[in-house]
Amino acid sequence: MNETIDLKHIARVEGYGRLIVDIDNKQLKDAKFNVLEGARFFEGILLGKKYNEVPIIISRICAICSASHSIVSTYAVENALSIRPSEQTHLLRKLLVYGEMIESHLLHTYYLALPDYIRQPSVIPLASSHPDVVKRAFYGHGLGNEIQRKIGGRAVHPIRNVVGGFSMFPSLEEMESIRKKIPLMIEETLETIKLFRDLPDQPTIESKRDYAAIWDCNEYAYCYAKEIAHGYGDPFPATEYQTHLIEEVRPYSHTKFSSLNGESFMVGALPRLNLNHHLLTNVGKEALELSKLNLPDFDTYHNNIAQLVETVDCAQRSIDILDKFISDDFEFETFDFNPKPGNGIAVTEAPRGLLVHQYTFDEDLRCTYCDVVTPTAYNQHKMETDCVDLIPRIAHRPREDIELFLNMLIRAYDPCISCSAHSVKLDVKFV
Amino acid sequence: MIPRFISQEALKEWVEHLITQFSVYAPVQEKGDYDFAKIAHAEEIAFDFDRTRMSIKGFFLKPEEKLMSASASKGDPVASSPDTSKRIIFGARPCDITALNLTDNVFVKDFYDPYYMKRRQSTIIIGIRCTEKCRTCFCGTMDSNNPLTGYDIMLTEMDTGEILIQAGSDNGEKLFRGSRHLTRQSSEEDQSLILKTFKKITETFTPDIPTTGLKAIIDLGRTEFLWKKYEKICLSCGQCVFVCPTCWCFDVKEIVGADETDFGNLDKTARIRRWASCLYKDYHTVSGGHIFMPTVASRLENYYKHKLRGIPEKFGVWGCVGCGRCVSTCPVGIDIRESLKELTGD
Amino acid sequence: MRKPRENPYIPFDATITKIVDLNEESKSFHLDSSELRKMIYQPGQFIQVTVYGVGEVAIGITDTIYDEGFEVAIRNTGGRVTSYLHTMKVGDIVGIRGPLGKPFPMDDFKGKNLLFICAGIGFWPIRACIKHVINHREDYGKLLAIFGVRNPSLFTYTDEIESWMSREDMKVQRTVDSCSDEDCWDENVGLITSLTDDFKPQNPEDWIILCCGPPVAFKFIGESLNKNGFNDDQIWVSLERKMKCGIGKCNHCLIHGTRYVCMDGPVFTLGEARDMPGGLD
Amino acid sequence: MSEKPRVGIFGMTSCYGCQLEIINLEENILRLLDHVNISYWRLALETPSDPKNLDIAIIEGSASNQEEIEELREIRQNSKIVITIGACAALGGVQGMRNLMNNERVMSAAYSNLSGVRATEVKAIHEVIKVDYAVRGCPINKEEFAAAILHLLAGTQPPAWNMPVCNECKIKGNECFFERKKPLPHYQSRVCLGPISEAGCGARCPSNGMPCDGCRGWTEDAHVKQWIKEGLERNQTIEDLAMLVHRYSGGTKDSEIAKE
Repeated sequence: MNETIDLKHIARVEGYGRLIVDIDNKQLKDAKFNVLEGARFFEGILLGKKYNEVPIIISRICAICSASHSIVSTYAVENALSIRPSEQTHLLRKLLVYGEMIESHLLHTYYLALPDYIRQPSVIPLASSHPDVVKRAFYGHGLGNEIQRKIGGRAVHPIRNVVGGFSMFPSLEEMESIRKKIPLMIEETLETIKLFRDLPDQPTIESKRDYAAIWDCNEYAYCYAKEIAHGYGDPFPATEYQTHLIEEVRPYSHTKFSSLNGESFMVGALPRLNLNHHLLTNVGKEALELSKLNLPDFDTYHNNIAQLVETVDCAQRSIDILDKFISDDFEFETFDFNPKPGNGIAVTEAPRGLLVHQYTFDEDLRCTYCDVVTPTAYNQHKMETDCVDLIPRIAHRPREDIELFLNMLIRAYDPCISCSAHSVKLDVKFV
Repeated sequence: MIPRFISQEALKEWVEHLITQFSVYAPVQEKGDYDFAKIAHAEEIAFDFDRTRMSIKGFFLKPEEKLMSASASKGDPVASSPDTSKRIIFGARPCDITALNLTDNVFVKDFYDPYYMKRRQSTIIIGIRCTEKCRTCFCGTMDSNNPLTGYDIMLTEMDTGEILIQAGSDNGEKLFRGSRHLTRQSSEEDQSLILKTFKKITETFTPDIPTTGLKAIIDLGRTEFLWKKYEKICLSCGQCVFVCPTCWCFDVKEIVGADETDFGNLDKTARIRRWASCLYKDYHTVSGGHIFMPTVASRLENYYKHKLRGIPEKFGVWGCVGCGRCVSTCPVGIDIRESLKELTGD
Repeated sequence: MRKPRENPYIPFDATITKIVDLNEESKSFHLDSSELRKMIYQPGQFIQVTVYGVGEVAIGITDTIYDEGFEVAIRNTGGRVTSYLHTMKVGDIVGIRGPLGKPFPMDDFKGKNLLFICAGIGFWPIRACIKHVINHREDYGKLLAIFGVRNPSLFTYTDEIESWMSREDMKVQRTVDSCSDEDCWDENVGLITSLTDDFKPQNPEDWIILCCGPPVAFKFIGESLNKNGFNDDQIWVSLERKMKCGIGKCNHCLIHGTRYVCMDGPVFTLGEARDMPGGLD
Repeated sequence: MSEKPRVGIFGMTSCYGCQLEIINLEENILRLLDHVNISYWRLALETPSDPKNLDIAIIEGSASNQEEIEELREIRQNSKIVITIGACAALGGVQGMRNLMNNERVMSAAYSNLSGVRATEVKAIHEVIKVDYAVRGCPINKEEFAAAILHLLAGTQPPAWNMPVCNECKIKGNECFFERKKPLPHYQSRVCLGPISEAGCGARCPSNGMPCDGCRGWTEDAHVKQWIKEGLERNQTIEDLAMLVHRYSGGTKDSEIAKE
């Protein structure tokens, strides 16, 4: 019996994606993940643009990781133009990224993933069946947004983060008001970790493949590092991303496949946790313990709970930075710089994984080359190989279950398809 | 009250004392310019300020405020009540006070604007007289550097560095009652000092732009050349209107369901008033699409004539106080001083 | 308790008691409330009608139905307020501010002959004047009313106009700009000026002309009347402008920096209107 | 009480930021849900139920391939009111800039092999189907969006102030980025689009220390040519200024200035 499962619109992911799985007699024949989002050609649009326009335009690649795009592009531009931002700028950018991580992780876990786990079509019915959970969702998600708003100027597409530093700074009162709200959020997220941990009858998968994340030996790097680490080998310098994370074209698909050492690999919260868990804050370690994750973990579905652990960790890190700002003298710095032409690469972690930006600027400080590789583009190959690992485990189940588990699998990556659509080769075969 | 003197240090002490009783707003240095802000300590005041970026009109005619709320189905409108806690504006410049006297007239005459007047009545104005011309100002020409009313206290720095205190109202006098020990009574010897300082001020602010015959020139209507000239460069951004202390244009809108405490209740409506500018096309567009002043030239003419012809006719004072804020804020460099010269053919 | 007169921005409520279709784009609304009945109103003044949550619009009062409240006629211009008003029903609540503006000085016209010129919906504010004059018929001399619209279907209050036509003490002329074959028109066809051109009474100085309509029409009507010996100070017009506050504060209706339509008008003599540059735009 | 209006939320080519801003309403979404039934929302609902017979369709993003154009036509047929959210839908968005650039060069910079890419010119939604109301901004202001929906539900058009950003900027008392010949630090050295851009955002960028970006498009009576003249006096090239005034509006017909 030949069966094609076609998840035409994968709902509750950001963007427009599609998964086609061919099953022949309970054996997987083929699995393809397609990006159907319209192409936007950001690399081309940026050509000829002045360096200070680049972060503003490029953050429009994706709303949910706009802070990451904005920050990594400012770092890449600064690297290219030999600009050194101040220590305080680094801290503010970290704080902005923590806000984004909290917001994005909670959006994904509560609004997009959780309904699957309690077998509901969306978060809306949860408002009456699980009012306490929905209240936690609003509080935590809103707080993540508030951090982004007070540090970056707005929740989507931050304004204040610019090449060289920040165009405006939060006031002491603003920092104090966020600081006060975080502890409750941590407490509530720990509750949610327990909720996810204890949910019955959930799919599992064992997919022993490589994973990668940015690497800083001194801290759990969420925002900008100089190296990239992976599960089976030594870290390599970020500037060599193109030689290690190889993108190849396969004859049967238009989609580009990213490989590490010839294999598919994963980026995102779970890989970060696998690589960095010993660098978690104490509260983060507590959350990890509570989650009962056994690291290194290869179950893609556990990416959800890994995100919650990271949320707690980011919240604690936000507290640390805010406390420092509140007790020490926060400086309202003015800055200017003297840009020089050149090439620059920067890597960071978006909530859903490794994100790379590279730019070259000419004498006139206009962009002549631009390369952006997004986490979902890296993950795409693994989404397909995961199907290979998953189908044998669930092939005996009814079709609805198979569909649900496949949907949950793709969603577990927290894929951000509008992100990847700017650069991924489109599979334009429509059925 | 007989004028008294206060030293610079004692003034600060007195301000500290005022802060304990009132909300005190004073010019502070912010974002590269001076602006009024609520202060917690006297040392926050930028005493070297010339003029603030925005005038003090925003304290009375709020940039945006809710006038009333009502039910969509039942009506029953309820006026919102402005905050009337006592406050002090410390450091209003004479031009702003002159402008305030004019807007006081507007918002009381014929119909009484309770929002404006309640705020006005709960505010004590402490003026600081200018002793030298600032940036783009031409208040001497517009006769606005010596208001006789509109303030509760006026401070004037003497050549000696001491500050002369004049009360302009009973409230102003009361304000000093508890702090007399900080001041000293002026004596007869001070008379010459005061005279000397004021003479110097008068000389500094002599009219330097001709205004003779301006009203007649406007009535004759030979002004079109100027509007045509400005039409080519004006962006109609309206910045001159918002910084102007004597522009009180506003727009009014009705909104639904936006109540902060009861979001989404479609029965709750509110009436919002917001600063607007007569230089915008939309300001003169009626439903059906007719535009009463379709060209920038006609709108500029309306703007200038209101200040130089309409207001003088109605209130007997110039509609411009010569603060020069519009000159420094205009992105394309339209300069009302040049306009006056061109109009009078000087 | 709320005291409406204290705060000029706050309307008082009135109920829509009756809605009449005047023509395809216009309806008349009868409004009533206890506060409205206390309102003392003179022909030529206007009120601000608030639809709560939608907006406010300045409307000339079409009639005082002395013991039942007020009547206003409203054309659906497609704007926020007028189009919403046209969907409202009997029993709905609106807000009223007013009366605002200066009226026609009807007392000064006593003993004079009156000519009413109503162009298009300019009839509605004049209607209150005509009814006032009919109610005080002995105070005034001869009466002539001229009505002009674009095509015959746009006449409003036709029964009323026809009842005036049958009166002995009043003369009525009607004209349409054009008419198609379907709705043929046996009265005058042509612009209003085609009637005013022929209006050549023996003693023009005994006449007062009250005119309402689109401001552009005033120029042509004025010219036509000037030729026949009327001077600008005999001709009274009612001007229209964008209005928000209605009480001389917001500056929307300021005509070239000098006159407020809401406070100094809306009624002006044609001479005054001409003196204001752009007054007749 | 009659049945609640049926609402569909659709995403075309965009960053999904405007839909995200709807989610960012947090608790207030529940207040909106008191008034409407969401029948289609791919971002937040399981496989869509039925995008037919909609009372209100909310569309984010621009049309940039044939499939989207067809989907849009279908949405229009199935909806009573169509409102668009965001700069992409109203003006084409940042991706619309490629309409004004050398298209082949732009596309080949992003894709080495163009054979599989099917992309038409970027179009704002109103260039494809009739749009009843547009909530502007990149991204939208969530409060403004909520107000727009509430007004539509109350049966009236949302209020628009129709003023340039300078209005809101001066109301907030910000420093002007457009003052004549004022030297700005490097990172701010862009000509502010405030005087010609539609207000409603609360002068978001100038209040956060950056010049206006013009994401809400031009005002009705924008004096763009005068603005460009002023821009030239601020050491900008005509090409840069042309791209700047069309940063978000490349997807509309009135992108002539750039071509001139």
